[in-house]
Parts: sequence; structure tokens; C-alpha cells
Amino acid sequence: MKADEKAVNTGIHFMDGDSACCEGAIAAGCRFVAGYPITPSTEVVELIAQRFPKIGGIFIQMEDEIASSIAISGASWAGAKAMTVTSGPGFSLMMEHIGYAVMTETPCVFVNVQRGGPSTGLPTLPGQQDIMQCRWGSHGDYEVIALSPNSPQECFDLTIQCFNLAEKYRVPVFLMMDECVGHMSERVVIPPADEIEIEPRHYTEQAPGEFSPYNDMEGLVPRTTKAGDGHNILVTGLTHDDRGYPDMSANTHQVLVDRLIKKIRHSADDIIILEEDDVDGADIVVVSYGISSRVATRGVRMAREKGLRVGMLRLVTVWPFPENRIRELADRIEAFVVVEMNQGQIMREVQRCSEGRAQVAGVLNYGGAIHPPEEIYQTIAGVSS
Amino acid sequence: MKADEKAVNTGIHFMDGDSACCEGAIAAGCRFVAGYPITPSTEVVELIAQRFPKIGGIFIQMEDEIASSIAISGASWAGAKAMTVTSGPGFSLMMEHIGYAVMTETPCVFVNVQRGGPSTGLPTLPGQQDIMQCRWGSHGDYEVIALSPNSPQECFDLTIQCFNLAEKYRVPVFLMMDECVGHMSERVVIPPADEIEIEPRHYTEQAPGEFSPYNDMEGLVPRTTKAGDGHNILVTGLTHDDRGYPDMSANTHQVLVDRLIKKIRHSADDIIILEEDDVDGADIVVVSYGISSRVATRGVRMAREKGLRVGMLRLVTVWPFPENRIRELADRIEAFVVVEMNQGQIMREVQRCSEGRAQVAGVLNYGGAIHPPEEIYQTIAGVSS
Amino acid sequence: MTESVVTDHTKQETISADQNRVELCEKNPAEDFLRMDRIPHIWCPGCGIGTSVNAFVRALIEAKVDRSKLCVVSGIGCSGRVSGYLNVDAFHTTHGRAIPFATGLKLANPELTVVVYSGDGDLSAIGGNHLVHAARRNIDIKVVCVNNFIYSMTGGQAAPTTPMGTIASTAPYGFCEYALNLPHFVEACGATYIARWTTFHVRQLQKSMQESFAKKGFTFIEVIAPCPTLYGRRNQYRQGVDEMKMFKEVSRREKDIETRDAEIKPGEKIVIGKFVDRERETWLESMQHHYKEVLGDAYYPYTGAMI
Amino acid sequence: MTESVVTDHTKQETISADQNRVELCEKNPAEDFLRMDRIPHIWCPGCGIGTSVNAFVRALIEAKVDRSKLCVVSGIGCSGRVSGYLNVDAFHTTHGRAIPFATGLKLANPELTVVVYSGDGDLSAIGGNHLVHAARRNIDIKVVCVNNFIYSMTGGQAAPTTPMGTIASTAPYGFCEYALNLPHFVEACGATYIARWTTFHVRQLQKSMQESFAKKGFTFIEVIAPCPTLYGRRNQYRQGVDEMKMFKEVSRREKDIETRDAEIKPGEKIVIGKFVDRERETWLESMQHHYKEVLGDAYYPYTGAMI
Amino acid sequence: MSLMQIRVGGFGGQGVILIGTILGKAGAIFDHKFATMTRSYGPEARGGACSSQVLISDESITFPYVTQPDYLIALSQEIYDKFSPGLAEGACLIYEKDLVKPNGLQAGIKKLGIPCMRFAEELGSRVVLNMVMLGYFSANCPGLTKEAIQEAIRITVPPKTIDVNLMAFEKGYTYDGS
Amino acid sequence: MSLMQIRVGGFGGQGVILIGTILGKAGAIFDHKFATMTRSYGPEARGGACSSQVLISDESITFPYVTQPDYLIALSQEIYDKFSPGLAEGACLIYEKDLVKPNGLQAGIKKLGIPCMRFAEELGSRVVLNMVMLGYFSANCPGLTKEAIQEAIRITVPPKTIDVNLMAFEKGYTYDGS
Amino acid sequence: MKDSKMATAEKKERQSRGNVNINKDRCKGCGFCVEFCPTHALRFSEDFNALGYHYPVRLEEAACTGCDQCGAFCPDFAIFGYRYKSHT
Amino acid sequence: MKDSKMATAEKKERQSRGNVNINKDRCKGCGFCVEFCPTHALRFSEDFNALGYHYPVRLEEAACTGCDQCGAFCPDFAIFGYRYKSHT
Ligand SMILES: Cc1ncc(C[n+]2csc(CCOP(=O)(O)OP(=O)(O)O)c2C)c(N)n1
Ligand SMILES: Cc1ncc(C[n+]2csc(CCOP(=O)(O)OP(=O)(O)O)c2C)c(N)n1
Ligand code: SF4
Ligand code: SF4
Ligand code: SF4
Ligand code: SF4
Ligand code: SF4
Ligand code: SF4
Ligand SMILES: [Mg+2]
Ligand SMILES: [Mg+2]
Repeated sequence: MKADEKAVNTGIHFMDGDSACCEGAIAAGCRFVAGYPITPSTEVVELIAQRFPKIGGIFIQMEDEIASSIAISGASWAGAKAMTVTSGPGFSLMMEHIGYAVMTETPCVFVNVQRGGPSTGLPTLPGQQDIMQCRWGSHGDYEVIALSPNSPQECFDLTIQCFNLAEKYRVPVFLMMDECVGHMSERVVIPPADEIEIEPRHYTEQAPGEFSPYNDMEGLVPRTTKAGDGHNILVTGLTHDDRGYPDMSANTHQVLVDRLIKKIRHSADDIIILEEDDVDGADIVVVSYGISSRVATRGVRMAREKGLRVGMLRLVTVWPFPENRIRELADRIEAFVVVEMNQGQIMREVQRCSEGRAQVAGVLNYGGAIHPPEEIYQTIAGVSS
Repeated sequence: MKADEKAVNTGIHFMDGDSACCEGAIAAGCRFVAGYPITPSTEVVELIAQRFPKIGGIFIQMEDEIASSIAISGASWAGAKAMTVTSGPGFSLMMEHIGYAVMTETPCVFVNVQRGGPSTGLPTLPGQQDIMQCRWGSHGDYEVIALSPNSPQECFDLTIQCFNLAEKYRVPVFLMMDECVGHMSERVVIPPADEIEIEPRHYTEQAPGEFSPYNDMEGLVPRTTKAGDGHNILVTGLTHDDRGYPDMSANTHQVLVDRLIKKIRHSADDIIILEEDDVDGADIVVVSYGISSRVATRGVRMAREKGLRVGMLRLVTVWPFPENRIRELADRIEAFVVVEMNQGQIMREVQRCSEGRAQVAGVLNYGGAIHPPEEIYQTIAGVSS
Repeated sequence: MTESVVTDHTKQETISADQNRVELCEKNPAEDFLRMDRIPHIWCPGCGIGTSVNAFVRALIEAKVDRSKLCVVSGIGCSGRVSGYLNVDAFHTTHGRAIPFATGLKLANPELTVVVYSGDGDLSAIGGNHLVHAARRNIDIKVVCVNNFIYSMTGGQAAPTTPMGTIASTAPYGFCEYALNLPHFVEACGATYIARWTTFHVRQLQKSMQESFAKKGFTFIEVIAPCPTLYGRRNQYRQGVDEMKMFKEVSRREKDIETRDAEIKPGEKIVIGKFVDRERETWLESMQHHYKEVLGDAYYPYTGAMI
Repeated sequence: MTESVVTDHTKQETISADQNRVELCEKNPAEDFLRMDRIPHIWCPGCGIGTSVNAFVRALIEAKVDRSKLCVVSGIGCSGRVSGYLNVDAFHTTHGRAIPFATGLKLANPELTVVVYSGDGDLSAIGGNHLVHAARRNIDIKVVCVNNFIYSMTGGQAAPTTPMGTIASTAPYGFCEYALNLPHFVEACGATYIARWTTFHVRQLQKSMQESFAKKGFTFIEVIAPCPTLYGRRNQYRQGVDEMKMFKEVSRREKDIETRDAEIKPGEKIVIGKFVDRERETWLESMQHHYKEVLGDAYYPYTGAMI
Repeated sequence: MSLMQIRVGGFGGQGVILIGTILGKAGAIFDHKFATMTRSYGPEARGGACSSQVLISDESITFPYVTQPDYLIALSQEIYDKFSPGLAEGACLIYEKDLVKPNGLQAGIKKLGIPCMRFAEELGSRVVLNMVMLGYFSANCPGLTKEAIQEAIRITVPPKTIDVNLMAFEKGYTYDGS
Repeated sequence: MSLMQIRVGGFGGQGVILIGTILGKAGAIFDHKFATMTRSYGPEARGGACSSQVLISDESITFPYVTQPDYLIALSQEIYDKFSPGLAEGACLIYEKDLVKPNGLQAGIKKLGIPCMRFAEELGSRVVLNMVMLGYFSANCPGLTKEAIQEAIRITVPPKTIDVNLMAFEKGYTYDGS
Repeated sequence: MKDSKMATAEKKERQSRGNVNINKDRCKGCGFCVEFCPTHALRFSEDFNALGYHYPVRLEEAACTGCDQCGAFCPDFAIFGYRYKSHT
Repeated sequence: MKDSKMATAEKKERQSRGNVNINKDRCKGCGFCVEFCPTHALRFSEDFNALGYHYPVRLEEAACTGCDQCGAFCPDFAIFGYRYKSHT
């Protein structure tokens, strides 16, 4: 499916990541946004509020983030592509409904423009401290998908990707931006609508009466329906059987949660996007994502100039974590250097997957400012000696 | 400091974990509880509502879990030992205020009687799926303390421990129960009040005017004050300098968050409680916590009967994670077998810390029912061969 | 109590082949709207929730609501189980969040008839703020609030609607808070249609429900219902029928009563009736009118957000 | 506008050693209650929040409130910064949660005077439910709500209080929702004292604040304030003073006005005044009386939860 | 007997959990053994089937659920249908005569029925049916002393109702199965 | 010049971010270079100091902040005091004459003052002071073409205000420093 | 109870208008139907149903009008009244 | 503006009652004080203060009564009026 020509803002722009995210959502077909203002994410919805009346869409500023995070599930079940946008404190309030979207297999997109935390923290300064939260912040066991852009251009591109993945896997997908990328303006090229690939919703073709929510599967992902289509579906956050009916037994739970997790894990190869640079001949691989990955290239360049064999592995997809790739590399390289604006959240994952076969060092801070490239270089140098 | 004789329900009881938790809180000096009903935790507050009018305390059923989670911070700043009690869905709603309590260094206790998730899931059946959530569920970087009881007796004992740790480290402390422990009745012995050690609040002795919130430290933990003591303090969730004043710079943030994290990490030895059984001569060590640790002993016994050298490591303290102990053991043993009712949350930590030097296997389920001991035995047997 | 006659429409459902004399009628008129494979339901003997569903189903039939466009959204609670027993598009959401979910549903597809059916605790405690703002915005959803004076599902804790002095599991010596007067509250927020009935007043309740389907905007119907298990027993009504008898006795329908005088206090009259029926533009109408006016042709007339 | 005289108490603060003729008076009476090391504050030129603080500080002085027992609790927002500038025990909490924090503070130590000072968005949007239930319970806290018709701190998004039709950053073509009538709303919830003033009415505002300190129970004072930066400029009031002049012009104080008639619509009068002043037992009083009655000697008279 | 496993089941309102609690208390407090009582019930807290499991042991109990019941106390057909297949030889079924038809029970299982509901109605209070059942169980279970169970009743039920409860217990205890 | 680093600062309401945006657009869209503009402001979104950083480069930009400014455009004393010590030889300071006293500036730095506030007041609209500054900057910065900046202004400001903005730009562009 | 003669007379007239359908195994014995039937046409059974409840039975001598008041009240969808077509 | 003769007369009388204190560097030039002073005793400076704002200055010829209306209005705590003690 292609994007809608009348809505896509094709052309060359100079815009910030927040605006690019908005344009990406529009291009992806999003026509329902529920949000609540919070720095540094608000510009996304402010632009939505400007654009929607002219292209046909609903923006509603809800009474809080909780309402926003569930309104998008409602809209999604009505057949809309739906999104909400927030930052740390608001994200913390959305945790219950991330779980609800997971359990009810509701396609929807959560954007978190990360600022420094914990708590109110640094509202206007960047952080990458909500990476583990987006994986683990709701109660219970589940898997999600999260992408992390490092430029306004990618804020556009990956927002579309988020919507597409949400449809493909019927799962909430997270765009984990940060204040730096969100408030940085750069050239953003928006292609013509017919060059933008859009994943449609995968509706069942079974007739009302025949269809029960889990008897029409594409691999591990059930085809769906929307309200008003006559299927008389029952959607619940309780553990449910394959008719969608509540069945609160450990067995049913096991089957359901297992599928919810496997539908992501087993498709990790399809979902995971990595950007690699000179990883093959490297002794040291720098792992980073989001804005940190841009700074990291500077550090890497400095190290290469000193003759060190350093590769770059950039996680465009943060979750699911590229476990296999890290394991492979761990066997071959000497060390990973993880660059991130937090206490080492992804570093823990790298440690876990490298299983002691490669050293793991972090270039870490608690947010507020991106790393000076020198710091990265020094850690690389330190590790190599 | 000793517990209050008039309040402690000294004697031999047959009570469930929820009730024992309530009695533990009372013994620990808790006189402010704000809560919102949710299965399977409600019995804790129902008993509180019965007990408090007769011993002098406030129980208030708030309008939701958000309100409960912040009301206890308010009460704590008024000088009370304060607690809230919930289960998964409510816990998800409390995430923002866990961060607030961390950032403002407010002693308070959160009890989560875990049920099966995600979402509404299995309200009446057990889970251990919120373990990572309690560590990572709020935005930003932080560290917390979490304990996990495996019997009603421990629900009593560890609740007291939670309150004591909260005071000592000025941090929110989590009692991570589960439905099984919460709703299981056993003999609970409540000692006489004068045998119960209570950590007092560590108030500054500096005079109003002299005291600024971070100039009177005990190690990394600042002494505190309470509302009405004349110190004119300023408490904020924003990044703050050592007067407590908002200072939203990356530097100040770095210093503050670093201390918040280190005050826990550097005291890990003081905080961490482990129960070990025959770990020293073992080839395989079974790691577990909460109710799973009871079942695990059965599996271990079965394996020992077959001549396998199996040790038990039980995490009474789940967070901070006993990284050092796992590292030490990884060097000496062949394998860890982690038993938990989730997709392998603590197993990831064991994997990370064992760094490939010992094999790690999990006996996992997604909640709803505790493991049959045979399953545990079989995994042990599988690993050993 | 009015005694009303089963109408033609219903009868057609229940009349067998013999057009003249139907001796054996196999099917309860409600069955057609129920997921019969889930009956018996979980509700206790004498629980009023099922009675309210009876009125609801009969209202749906009477009002000829297009079932395929009907969505019922619930939160969590005994009352929140209603959606799951109705054989329509049914959404059992999270505790307190039926209204914002319904808001998303309705706004994304304005053709749907969206009903929120949930409990007093769900809608007025944890979900109170959503009630406020959906009423203020006049979102076109129909709210049915089953008020059994208590949080039942979790075992009978006090709710914002628990009458002062009554016993609840979290108020073992009697509850000491003022109860929220729901009709008054939602009127101050902006609801367009407000009524209160008890489950004893099934026929009037049914009529109000029918009216609400015909009404554009945010409507609110409070259904006072017995919960013998967790409210009644603790408060002198041993069985559901005892509470029903009390409803019959103390309910008063007064002319021109103001919602402010509809507070419920234990041992006093329960004011029932339709309190508010007013016209206000819905959120969507307001948006559409306003944008058409301000943006003229640049406005893209909104019909739905479905892809 | 009333012109009132600075009272003795204030004067004592400002009068220098020379008891007869004070030529140079160095200290603003407000300074004593401010953290002067944090002045200048962050508020924009012409922002009304500072003006409201002036009234508040003067009211504290007048009412001789015991400063050491005074706590001011705020949420997040420009208005939420008030607590941090006051030299008292100050709590800058999370967005929308000042009231439940204050509830914990007050109930755990009933001797404290607890003021919640925050913004319209903070208290009525995200925090709306806490407002409802604290008012219903009649928790003894004093709420000052700075209503600048907008979410300022985050850049001027529409709030539940934004008058229909006005421009906001999330309503670039005009906002199409009904505004919440705060006095009416909190009256329906149960507040014991309700007043509304604009920052033009500083003296009356101060008087209301004094009254609220003397009142037991949940009090609510709405202060309509200019936000030139994010509300005014977008809506024809270039500067704070332009909005102040508008307040002066359109404000009306009417006898026996009902809160239901105090809705704010753009271009129409703003009804100001004290609307409600009634007696209801506070949550604590109610609990204490009730338990004493029911439990007799078994009740342990509650005085505070402090260890 | 080193481990005694008892399952009690019925529907909400029959006082099934209380039976478990009293047995547990009797064992843990008055007979000085180890005892664990767990309970399970319907959706969240309402309606449907509801059951409790009691383990009484001379050693500390690690696995707190019934794996091989020695006693099944069935107060509803549903419970009987669900759990009777799990009974092994030598186990004992105790059931409510009017509510449970013990069809298709395997051989080798002791089968004891009592119309406790009717007895309770006779005693004027439906709610004491669980005490009648407790009495009957006590008479047929040597693993716990009668006195311990009576003591446990005394410290558990509301003081004003001790007498009627003990009376109901006695009614069950003395029921001769005819 | 392969990388040009510009810092613009003042207080809220002076249109500092807009200066950055226009410079960025001029570079990225009309002069066909790589350009990055970042901004920082006071608490959450209000008051206080506010600044923007613009990088213009022939190559893609990895580190999006100013490390060594070539230009400092200072619209308030606070900004001058904070950032002027970071200027190195060869850099250029452009400042608002009435609002900034460039005290203690190191040697080797080019210093250009313009009373843009007064000019803007003269043009009848305080808000165009940033355009005046942009014009003056353009006249003194060969790294971006005048046309590119003018085009950038045209596509950025509200259509109705293009003329007054370009007029203000011209006013600054032609200011001769006297 | 009404005078039985009169009741019998009424019965004749009324009975012909409709009837009541009882699904005894769905019933939970709440008594709403029995208590509130306008013609007092129902009483409780002596027996327990499968769920253990006393369910309603129609009194032979009373005249059910088929008014469906019982159906409107029944929380368990276990009963409903219906009119005979010929009398519509 | 009032007739200046009369103003001067009044001034004499009133001036003696109080005065106004202006902390010019705290001022953000909002004009509340200037606009709403009951005696019109203030005007804006021509100069900018350190923050770049025109601040209020007292009109020599006007009579400040020390009523502190300006102080009550000032959002920046930059001004306040006070009465001379002798006139209390
Ligand atoms: C976030 C969250 N908090 C608490 C609960 C537990 N809970 C489930 S239902 C319920 C109360 C329901 O009360 P009400 O809405 O009055 O419905 P009723 O059961 O009385 O019909 C509560 C507190 C939950 N499921 N989720
Ligand atoms: C959970 C959460 N959501 C959103 C925000 C962002 N936020 C900060 S202040 C504010 C609005 C404040 O508006 P108001 O209370 O009216 O205060 P004002 O700034 O207008 O004085 C918002 C939405 C936040 N800090 N936390
Ligand atoms: S507990 Fe109460 S509300 Fe819930 S099903 Fe039973 S009677 Fe109904
Ligand atoms: S943005 Fe508005 S409310 Fe905030 S400080 Fe400025 S003028 Fe005041
Ligand atoms: S109303 Fe229904 S459930 Fe109640 S007794 Fe009658 S048939 Fe049975
Ligand atoms: S249909 Fe009417 S008359 Fe007949 S049994 Fe039911 S309620 Fe009674
Ligand atoms: S009121 Fe204060 S800030 Fe405003 S102009 Fe006067 S002195 Fe300056
Ligand atoms: S004290 Fe009164 S008269 Fe004097 S300047 Fe201030 S407002 Fe004017
Ligand atoms: Mg209820
Ligand atoms: Mg505001």
C-alpha cells in the first residue's frame, strides 16, 4: 500500500525531529493522535493539530497521558492508525496501557522524546534513560519493538517504520527519540507519496460468524477486524482463549503469552535494523543508538586516525535486542564500547549477550548533554591497550 | 529503636502473607497507608483499616493508585512511615511516583502482590513478572531496593526490613510478594515488640537556617527533616543542587543521579540478603526467590537424591542484584538453574553476571501456577548431563 | 411502578411458527444479544447487574439500534463484565479507562454507537477524571453506570459512592466520607442527559436507555443496583431481593428536582428520575462547525480516521 | 476596585529604625516570605503569577499564619513554580499530583497548614480527579488555582479552562471545547469555600486567601491571571497589562450569583466573587467523631502519624 | 502420617475458605504441626467455584499445594466433577449429599455423604453448613484432633456466633451417615 | 570553509531561535550545504536565557553542537558573559549595542555592534529585531549568501509579514557600524 | 393471597393472555421474579436445581399475564413472560 | 493628566503620607504599577535596565500616597509603597 498523496508533505525541508516525526506519522497513514503536552515532545502534536484539520484526522488533547495511551487503543480498534507522543513522566503514566495494547494485540505507536530523568529531572535536556523502561515498564511478561532515530530525517523514516511494524505484528511500537534529535533541525527529504510503502491492517476475510479472533493467523499473528464490521468480537486484557473469551487458567495464559512473545522473538531478523560500519575487520566495536551514535562516529574516527581497528554497530532497532549479532561479534572481537546517555542500560544487554567472550566498556552519562567525542575516543583507546 | 508495644500483635498466628505484611508494617512503625483495592493485595489494606483505628494511624483509600503512590510521599515528608500496597495494574500506575520518591529521597514502602500479567491477565493467580518492572519501570536512571518473601512469616519479617532499609537509604523499597505467598496461610510468629529492631528516621541535628538538605550527610545519604520543623526546605523532582534548588544543568544532574545510584550500589553488601544451602560444594546452583524458592528446594532435594551436587541460592534481596556473588560462583560451578515465574527476568541478570563462565538454564513459566518440582529436577538433571 | 407491555418487536423474536397461539416459547428475548456460550455468568444470586442488562437489551431492541455498529466498552469490575456477555463488539478495557477508550473508538469512527457500561468505582473513582472531561467535551457516548455503592469485584471496599456510615471491607467500622452525588457531579461537568433509576425500576430504566440512544452527546444513566454479596450482607440486606424492596420503598420521583438534591444518604429517600435533558453541540460537531467556519475550503471534512 | 490600606502588621516589617519618618525602606514586605536567592524568578514580564504571590504573602502576614507549620505544595507548571520561591516548607511535586501529596502531608500531621498552589492545567486536567475527591472528602487543604486559561510551562497548549474559540498552540485555528467552570465544578464536588478573583483584584484576592486560612476544610480560590507570552499574545492581549485591563473591564461581582452562572466565555463578563462558604466536617473530623462513636474506648485518638 | 493433603471446594458463599482456615489453624496452632492453607477462587474475587487446599505435615512444607489429596471435601457438583478423578486409592471423599452426586467414582475410595445444607437450614442458618461439614470431617479424620478443630473454630468465628458454630460442628461430628 | 559554527543567544521573546532556523534553512536548502540547528532554553519552556546553535558544513555533521564558535550573536548581556570567553582568535562577536557591553573581550576577536532593538522599535515592531540582526550578520558573514538568507526568511515568516521582515533585514544589512 | 374463588375466575381470563417460561437450571434463586410478579403467579420450588438453588415455579391456580415483568427483573435470564399472539 | 497646579497642591498633601521604593533591576517592565497607580505617580523610564526593560520611575510632581497598590500588583517584587510612620 502507498501513502496518501494529498497528505504527504513531499519536498525538501529544514525541520526538527519532532516535526519530522509528525510528518512521518501523517505519511504512514496515522489519522488519530491523542496526546498530552510535555517538553520536549509537544511540538509533535502541535504540528499535528495544525495539519490534521486540512487532511482529515482527529487530534485530541486528552486530560492526561493515561487517557491518551488508552484512547489510541480505542481508535485503533475503530480501524485507525493511532499514535500518542510523550516524554519520561508521561511515559511512566502510560505503562498500564502498553500492557493492554500488548495483551489485546492492538497496533499503535508510542513516541517518547526522552529527556533527563528520573522524575521531573531535566525537562529541556536530552537523555536515553527510558530504554529499559520501554521494555520492562509494564507489569507482566511481554515483548515490544522499539526504534531509535539519530536525525530528523530518521524521525520521519522510522516513524513510518513504527506504524508498519505495529500493523505487521499487532503490537505497540515505540519510537524512542531524545530531546537532542527532537529539537535539532536539519534537512529532511520527504519523498513523493508513491514511494512511501505503507503496511495495511491485516483484516480477516472470514465472514461474521465464522471469524473468531484467533482462528485466522498469519504465522503467529492473528488477522484482525474492526469495530462495526459485524464480527461481534470480544477484546479483553484478561487472559483469553482463542475465541477471545476470558479464561483465567495457567494453561491458557501460558499459550497466549508465549505466542505474544514469540511473534516478536521469532521475527527478530525481520524486525531488527542495524547499521554497521567496518565491523568485520574490527578489534573493537562501538555500540550506540540515537543521537549518541552520531557523536560516536566522531570518537571512532579519532580512534581510527590513531590506527585502531574500530567498527561501529548502530542499533536502529533497540528492541528486540540483536542478541545473535552481539554473540557472533563477541566471538571475534576484543571489546565492545557502548555509548549511551544512561547508566548503561543497553550495555547490560551487550554484557549479557557477549557472555564474557569480549570485554564490555561503557561511555556513559546520566543525560543532559551528549558525550564529547574525546571521551568516546579515550574509552576506545583505554580498552584497546 | 524498638517497635511500639501497644501496636505489635505479639503471638503465634495462622495467617496469610497479606495479613502478615500488614502486621509487619504496623510493627515497623508504619502509621500511614494509602491504597486502592486490587486483587490479590487488598487483604493487606483491609486489615490495616481494621487495625489502625485502634492503634492510631491513617488509612485512606485514595481515588486511584497514582494518588496512593504520591500520598505516601506527602505523608513521609510529614514524618510518617508510609506504605502503599498494590498489584500489577496498579503498580504500573505508580511508576511516575517511584521516580519521584527516588529523586526526592523519600523513605517509603511499595508492596506489590504479584499476579499473572501482562494487563489484567490473571488477577487471582500468582506471577513473578514485575521484577524487572520494579527496577526499570520509571523513566530515568535510578536504583532501588526490593525484597521477596517466600512465606507468610517472611512477609512479616521482610516488611519490617523494607521500612528499615527505606529509612537507612532514603529510598523507596519494594516488597515483591506474589499471590501465592499473599494468600497462603501458615504459622506466623510475631515476637514481642522489644525484640523488633526499628530504624528511626535520620533527622538532621542542625538548626533551622544552618541546615540545607545536602550539607548533612551520613556517607552518601543526607540526613533529613520533616515539614513543620522550621527548616523551610524545598523538595523538588527537578534536578537540584545541594540546597535542594532546581538547577537544570547536566553537571548538577550528573552529581545528583550519581549519588542516588551509588548510595545503593556502594552499600550492596549491607543491603543484600542471600540464603545459601550447600553452595560451596556444588556443581550446579539453583537460583530462585519468592514462592519459587520453596518449590525449588523440592527439585533440589530430588536431584541430590540422585547424587547430583546441587546448591541453592535464594535471593531474599532481589534488587540490588547480588552481582558479585554470582560472579564468584560462576568461576567455580558448572551451571546455574534459575527458577522463576516469568520469562527469565532474573535469569538475564544471572547470565549477565556469569559472563559465560557458567552455563545458565531457566525453569520458567509465565505465571498462573508455581512449578511442579519435577520440572525443576529435570532441568537440573538436563544441565548436569 | 409502571407495568408495560412487551412490544411487537420483542414478540417477533419470541413467537414460534404457530402464529395464533404460542404455547411454548423457547427463547428469552435477551438471548439474542447475549453470548449464550458464556451463560451462566459470574454474577452472584440477586446481583442487580444482570437486571440492568435485561433493561439494556430490551432498550436496544426497542430502539432498533443497529447491532453491527454498536460497541459496548467496560472497565474492570463486576459491572465491567457486562460488555463480555453482550454479543456485540465488546471491549473490556482496564480499570477506569472505558471512557477514554470509548472516546478513541467513537472519534475514530463517528458512525459507531458507543456505550460505556461500567461500575461506580470504575467510573467515578479511578476513572473520575475521564468522566469529567468526556462530559465537558460532550463526547457522543452513552454511559451506563451501575452503582452498587461498593467495589464489588475486589471484595467490597468503600467507593466514592458508598453512603456515609455504611460498612465496607476497608471501612469495617463504617465509612466516614461524603458520597459523590453522581447526577449532580456529571451535570456540573456538562452531560446532556442524566437519569437515575434503581434496578427495581426496570421499565423506566429501559425507557431512559432508549432515550439516551436517541440523544446526541454525552449521556449518563446511573443504575442503583443491589450487590447482596459485598454490600447488602454487610449492611442489613441479606439478599438482593431485600435491597430491591428497599429501593421500592425509599425511591422518590419528584417534579423539577435539582440534581443537587439527589444526594444519597443511608436511610433517606433515593431520588430517581430524569434530571437533565439539554442540547449542546458534541465535540465532533463543534470541531466540524468551527473548522468549516475558520478554515473554509481548506478544512477537510472529517468522516472517520479508518484506514 | 477597592483601595485598601497597608495594615500595621505589614508596616512593622517595612519600617526602619526611625520610628517617626521612614524615608528609605529597603525591603519589600514580600521578601520575608520569598527565597530571595532565587529572585529574579523565571516568570515572564507581565505574568500574573507573581502578582498572585504578592496577595498570598500579604495574606499570610495578615492572617498571622505560623510559618513554621506552613507547607506549600505545587504541581508542575509555571504556576507550579510558586512553592519553590516561597521560603517555607515547599514541595514541588509531579504534574497534577499536588493534591494527593498535600493530602498525605496534612493527614499525617494535622497540625500543618497545607496550601496547594498550582495551575489550571495541573489541577483540572491531569489532576482533575484528585481535585474531585479531595473536595468530596473535605480534606483540610487550601487550594489556590492560577487560571491563565492555558498550559503555559509547556508552550501554550489548550487546557480544560481555555475559553472556546481562543487560539492555543494545540488549537491553532481556535479551540472547540467547552471550558470547565471551576467554581461550579468544585462546588458539585463538595468544596467548603469557593472564590474567584482576577489578578486585577489583588486586595480582594488577599482577603479571600485570609478567609480560607481561617476556614476548616477544602477551600478553593481561582485566580484568573494573565499569561502574555502564551495566551495573551495569541489572543489579542499583547502584554500582561492588556489582559489586566480586560479583567478590570469585564469582571462583574453580582449578589447571590450561583456558580453555574460563572462560566467563562470569550468576550463575555467574568463573574468574580466569593461563591460558596459553607460548613462541613473535614475528613479527619468525620473520622474521629465516627470512630469515637462506634469504637468508644477502643478508638485510639489520632493526632498524627509521625514517628 | 507425615503429610496430609486436603482439598475443600464448593461455590462462593459456602464458607469453603473458612473450612480450610480452621483446619490449618487446628494443625498449625493447636496440634503443633506444620500447616499451609491456600485458596483459589473465581474471576478476581467473585462467584463461581472456590476451593481451598490444606496441607498438614510433621515437617516444614515446601510445595504448598495438594498434589495427591488424602481428602476431598466437595460442596458442589462442579468441584466433585473436577477433582474426584484426581483421587487415588485410599483417599476419602466427603460430600454434600443434596448437592453432589458422586457418579463414576473410582474403586478404593472411601465415600462419605452428609446433607449439611439441610442440617444448616434446620439449625436456622444456612451459613453454618461449613461447620456441619467440619464436624463430619473431624469425625472421619484422625490426622487432626477434634479439640484442635474446636479451638480453631473458637478463635476464628465472631465471638457471638461461637455457640451456634460449635453446635453445627457437633451436628456434623455426630452424624452417623444414615 | 568546511565547518562554520554559529551561536545565537538572548532572552525569551527576542526571536533567537528564529535566527537559527533561518540560518539553518539558508544553508541546508538554499546554499545546498549540510546544516544543523539546535536550540536550548530555560526551565521546561519558559523565560530566562535562550540560545540556538547553527552548524553549516560541506560534509555531513555528526556532532550537532558548537564546539568552537566562529560567530557569537549576543542579544543579551547574560549570553555575552556566558559565551564570549569561549571565543578564540579569528572569531567574530556580533552584539546588540544597547543591551550588551562587550567588556573584557579577548584580543583577536572581531567585534560588531548594532542597536537592533532601537532599529526595530523605529520600524514599529519590536519583534523584528532579530531580522535586523540577521541582516547585519549576513553583511558580515561570507559563509552564507544573502539571497539564501532572504529566501529562508520568505518561506519561514508568516506571509503577511514577509515585507516588514525583509525591510528589517535590509536595515541590518546596510548598517554601517556607525 | 386473594380469595381463591375470585382468583380462579381471574385466572381463566388472564391465563389465556400469556405465559411464563422458566429455565430452572439457569436460576440462582434470587427471588426477584417471585417477589415482584404483579399477579403473584410464582413460588419457589422445594427442590434445589443443579446449582443448589430453589428456583421459581408457576402457581397453577394463579393467572400469569405474560407481562414479562419477571423477565425484566431476572438477573440470570432464567425466566421470561410472553403473550399469546391471539390476544395482541 | 491632571491639571498640574492642582496636582502640585495635592502632591504636597499626599506626598507626605508615603513613598514608593523601586528596585529597578528586578523590574521586567510589565507596566502594572504604572497603569494602575491610583495617583498616576509613576511613568516608564527611557532607559533599559540590566534585563533590557523600561522600568518605572516616580513622577516628581505626582503625589504617591504609599498605598502599596503598585507593590500588590508587581509580579516581580520590584516596587512597593509604604506610609510614613508619622501619618499612621
Ligand atoms: C489499575 C487497577 N486498579 C485496581 C484494580 C482492581 N479492581 C478491579 S475491579 C475494581 C473495583 C470495581 O468496582 P466497581 O467499578 O464499582 O464495579 P463493581 O465490581 O462494584 O461492579 C477494582 C478496584 C484493577 N483491576 N486495576
Ligand atoms: C506527567 C506529566 N505530563 C506532562 C508534563 C508537562 N507539563 C508540565 S507543566 C504542564 C502544564 C501546566 O499548565 P498549568 O498547570 O496550567 O500551569 P501554567 O504553566 O499554565 O501556570 C505540563 C503539561 C509533566 N511535567 N508531567
Ligand atoms: S459481588 Fe456484588 S456486584 Fe459482584 S457479582 Fe456478586 S452481587 Fe454482583
Ligand atoms: S509563560 Fe505565561 S504563565 Fe508562564 S511565566 Fe510566562 S507569562 Fe507566566
Ligand atoms: S429472577 Fe431469575 S434468578 Fe431470580 S429467582 Fe427468578 S428465575 Fe431465578
Ligand atoms: S410474565 Fe408477568 S405475570 Fe407472568 S409470571 Fe412473569 S411477572 Fe408474573
Ligand atoms: S509592576 Fe513591577 S515589574 Fe511591572 S513595571 Fe512595575 S516595577 Fe516593573
Ligand atoms: S504606593 Fe500607591 S500611590 Fe505610590 S506609586 Fe505605588 S500605587 Fe502609586
Ligand atoms: Mg460498584
Ligand atoms: Mg495554566
